[in-house]
Amino acid sequence: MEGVTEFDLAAVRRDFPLLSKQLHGRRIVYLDSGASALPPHQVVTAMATYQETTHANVHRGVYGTAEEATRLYELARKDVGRFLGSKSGQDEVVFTKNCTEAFNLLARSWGRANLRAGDAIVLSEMEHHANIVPWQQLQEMLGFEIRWIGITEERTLDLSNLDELLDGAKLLSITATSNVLGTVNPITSLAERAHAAGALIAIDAAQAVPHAPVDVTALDVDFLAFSPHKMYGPTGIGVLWARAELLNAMPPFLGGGGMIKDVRLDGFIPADGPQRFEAGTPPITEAVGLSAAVHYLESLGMEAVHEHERALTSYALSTLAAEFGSSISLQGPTDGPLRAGVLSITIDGIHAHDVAQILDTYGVCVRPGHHCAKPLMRRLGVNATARASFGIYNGTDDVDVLVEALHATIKMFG
Amino acid sequence: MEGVTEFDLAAVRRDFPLLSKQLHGRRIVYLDSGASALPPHQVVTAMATYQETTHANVHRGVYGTAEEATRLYELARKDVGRFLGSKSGQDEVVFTKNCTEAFNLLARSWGRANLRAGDAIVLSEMEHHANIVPWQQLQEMLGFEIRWIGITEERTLDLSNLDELLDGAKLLSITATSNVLGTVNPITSLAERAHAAGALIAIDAAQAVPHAPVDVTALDVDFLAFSPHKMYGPTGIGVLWARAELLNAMPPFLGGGGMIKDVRLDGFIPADGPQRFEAGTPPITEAVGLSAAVHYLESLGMEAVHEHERALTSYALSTLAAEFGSSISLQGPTDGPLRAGVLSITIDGIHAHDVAQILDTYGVCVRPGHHCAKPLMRRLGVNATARASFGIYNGTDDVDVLVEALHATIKMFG
Amino acid sequence: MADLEELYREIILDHYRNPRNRGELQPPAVRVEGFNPLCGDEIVLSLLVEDGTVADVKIAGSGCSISQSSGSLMSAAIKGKTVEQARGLIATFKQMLSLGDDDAIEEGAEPVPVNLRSLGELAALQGVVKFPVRIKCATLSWNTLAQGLDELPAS
Amino acid sequence: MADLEELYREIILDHYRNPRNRGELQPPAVRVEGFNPLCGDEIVLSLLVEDGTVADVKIAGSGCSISQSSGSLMSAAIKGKTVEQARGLIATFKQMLSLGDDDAIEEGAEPVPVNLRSLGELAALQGVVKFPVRIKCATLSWNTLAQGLDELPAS
Ligand SMILES: Cc1ncc(COP(=O)(O)O)c(C=O)c1O
Ligand SMILES: Cc1ncc(COP(=O)(O)O)c(C=O)c1O
Repeated sequence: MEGVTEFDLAAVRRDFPLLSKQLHGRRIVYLDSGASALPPHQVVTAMATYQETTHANVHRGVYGTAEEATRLYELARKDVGRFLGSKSGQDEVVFTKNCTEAFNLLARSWGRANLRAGDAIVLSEMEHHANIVPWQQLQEMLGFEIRWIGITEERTLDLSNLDELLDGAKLLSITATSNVLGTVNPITSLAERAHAAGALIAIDAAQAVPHAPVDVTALDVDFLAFSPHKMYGPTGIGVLWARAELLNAMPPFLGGGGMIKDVRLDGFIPADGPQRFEAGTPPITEAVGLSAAVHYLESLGMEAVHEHERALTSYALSTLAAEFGSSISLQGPTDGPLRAGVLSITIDGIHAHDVAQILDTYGVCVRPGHHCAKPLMRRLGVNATARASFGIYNGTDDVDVLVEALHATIKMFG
Repeated sequence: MEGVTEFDLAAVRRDFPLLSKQLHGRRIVYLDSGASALPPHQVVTAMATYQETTHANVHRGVYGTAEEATRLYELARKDVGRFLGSKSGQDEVVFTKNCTEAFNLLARSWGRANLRAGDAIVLSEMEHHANIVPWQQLQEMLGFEIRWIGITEERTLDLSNLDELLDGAKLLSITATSNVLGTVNPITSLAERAHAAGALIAIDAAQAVPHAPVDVTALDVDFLAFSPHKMYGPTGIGVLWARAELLNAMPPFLGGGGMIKDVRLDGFIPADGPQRFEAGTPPITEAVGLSAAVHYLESLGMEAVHEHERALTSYALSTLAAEFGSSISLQGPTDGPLRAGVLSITIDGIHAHDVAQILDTYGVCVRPGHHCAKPLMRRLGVNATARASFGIYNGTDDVDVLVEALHATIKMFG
Repeated sequence: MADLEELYREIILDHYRNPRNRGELQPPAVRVEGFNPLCGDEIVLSLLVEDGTVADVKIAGSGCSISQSSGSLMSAAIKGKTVEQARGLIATFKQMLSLGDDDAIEEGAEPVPVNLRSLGELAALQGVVKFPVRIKCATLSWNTLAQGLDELPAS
Repeated sequence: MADLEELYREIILDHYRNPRNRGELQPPAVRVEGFNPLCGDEIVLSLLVEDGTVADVKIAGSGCSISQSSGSLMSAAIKGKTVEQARGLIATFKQMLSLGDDDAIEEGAEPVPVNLRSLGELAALQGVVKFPVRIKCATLSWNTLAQGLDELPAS
């Protein structure tokens, strides 16, 4: 990735070792970045190098490699903070195990401390299970109300009754970009309306952060969660960003070493700052990999990434429409600036599972299923879609192979 | 690591890239495996290769690499199960983010479901915070009693009142090997006595699994937790093993994708088996690394590992005694088969932090502090120790450098 | 790809497009739901057993060609059979699909010979073995049947 | 190692072995506890301020040579100083130790010139800069002092 000024697809692809592999004798067409993105060699190498030259546990050692490991781990917090436009990553970035744990932390720490029977929070019907189940589990314990923003026929949020839903609510927790529909939600205005109603706003940025600039200060949100493995980083690590004032007031979540100031037989005193939420040995190697992913994306420029994927999405939407007309359906809004690169395909009479299976033989990797969004699937009236989702390494040639493979699928089952 | 039949220290060392690095111009003497072990190149390479040739999200994709990723992830469960002597790893091994999360899971799933005000559990005063704080947090919610097994002057468990402590208790949760004292606890007999009293037994095997054969069937324990990063595997993953009947009866812990059968707006149905406890994208790359660590240790043979470290520990204990007499103290039992390779050093008038700092300049990596065992430190009457802990790559030459560096420390502060 | 053609044999596609014994039965038939959480496939099995024999069976639900054709093939295979025969079929069918199982391979176990002829048309599902993720699709209706047989009122 | 000798200067070892102003004061002195959770170091600061001046100060607690000598050096430095001067000293001391900070380096900020002479003996702690993990040891007593000054009863 040297010397890329504009978005140079060929150069980007060379950074991803897996793309030079074959699948069933064909070029691999990876269209499953929405589930997990491939890591570039920069990330793989950063992790391997850390493991081979530096590894030590963090936060307590005074010897050379332990100091360096601690420095790298804390630097990752700053890198993520900067990437998100946070003013002080070191005070606001908590490393979890994945995006899902970030929502569990939010629910069981902030939620437990702030929600009572009679209170309400607002979610949307297009949420991923990660932003549903933790609230349902908490609801079972505390008995507050969960209100749902519906979905229009255009597959966008139905905001017609938002004032009503927000009335008296304490939190709006909502996805920035739908992992099924590709709908990009209007976070700035949602944040404004939530705050005006006296509610906080948390956003699920798992499908947003890898694809477009996200700035927590500009968006004026209170909490944000995402998954490094969806932004070309490693598995085994997740991120919760929270405004420092809020984070400082939150009680601990998981208990153990590292999150305490003191432990006695009769109780403990929790630590301050992000550490309060990081019990036990943290994902150190993974934080190093995440830093590398942040640097990688910064070197490409998130504006350039966004433009590239926007153009590709437009190409895909128009090509699929032209090639298949109404014989395949896409669950999502029509093309436009608020349409992300997620194509949820359904074909009458052919189950998504079968579609994906046949696509595989063409080297095309898509994901069939409910995409951890069962309430949304019920709302859409489908039990599964075959989802193709774009990453920085995808190009129009990938869409062309997808089209070829879809034709073959329809022919086989026709 | 080809062709090692007996324990071949030189060959083992060649597997650890970090050991060929220098620290302050000296050979690195890594004596901090108790905090985190170094990963051999086999582990690093397995992870990098997985990332570069296979990576995909698990459990839902049908395309080639997703199938392979799923297979490798589930294989890791079996590898760990086999390593622990479990009859069905695929039903009994849950991947968490670290050993600490494993105890949180145990407390908030099994504990929440089974403990009430009036109940009691038994811990020991030599526990790591990971096996204390989660129970204290749960105690705050539920109000049961925590009873403590004390510590003798010989730095072993004081079992004189065990019957009393176990009387009516529901769980004995105890460390197999102390991370501060090096005390190896008599788990088989503790399990027998716990069961006889009608209690279950959970063991913290973080400091046991990397150093000696551990067989859950032979030990007849009910739960076991450990940390892969302490057994030459990666960070970002932990293990809870639980007997299948117990695991199947436990309610979910974290909520999100992957741990459900169904989600509706008004509630969810949890999945069966280990998956119920694995919300969100699991540590896939890390599971691959863990498999490699298991294979690596299996190729050495855990009996051989144990013998090597036992001999080294004996050498260290007798050498330190001969060199320093009473001018340094070791917090732990005297030498013998129940003495693990953990040396907690205190020197009158020199703080552990300073000891560790000076040792660093000799390339010697030890850890100063309370080692996440503050109740134990209070019991010992010290506020910190400088802990040297052994791994498979340590030899008597490492002990000799330690001795040299300790002499220099005493001279400097003398 | 040869494997793919093995998976999607004509007979499977036929049972997918034209499922046999489609529908639900009223009580006293036993009704059992099977569910594959990974892909959302559902099977609703209605089972009427009289005098130890499967007098009638109906299949509802929705899912992929493998899960649905497997249900259809199963319904045709068990109708008129005794409960014991149905249980035998479950075992044989599962054996056919578990030959490629990691467990068996790892432990160097000898593959158990399956009498494919005894499976009749069901043998068409053998191609699934090459697609480990799809084995759950193929076995869904069979696990549901096993559950249904367990839930039969004691006669 | 030159760095190590910079860290453990003679004056630091002297203050560690022979801490000045050791002990605790009775009320009306303000008593504040400082705690470094990473290493368990503790500082107990007793502060008696009269007419805006630090009339007396005592230090108790336990910890490493850096945290304890820093406390001792601090006590000697602030005794007799005004509250304002003490605050100034906190700022200058922290500035001395933050020159090597990642933040400053990363953002290419110009190092703020610190008047080391104004620190007197305290300048001996400058060697800590090369040991980032130990900076928390050196600043423990100063953070405790800052807290103590904040907690002074309004006069
Ligand atoms: C005995 C013991 N238990 C639990 C832990 C916690 O392990 P982790 O930090 O990986 O969660 C450790 C390691 O620090 C330990 O030594
Ligand atoms: C919108 C959205 N939120 C949350 C998640 C959960 O992320 P993870 O599985 O990494 O916890 C995902 C990914 O599946 C997602 O697409």
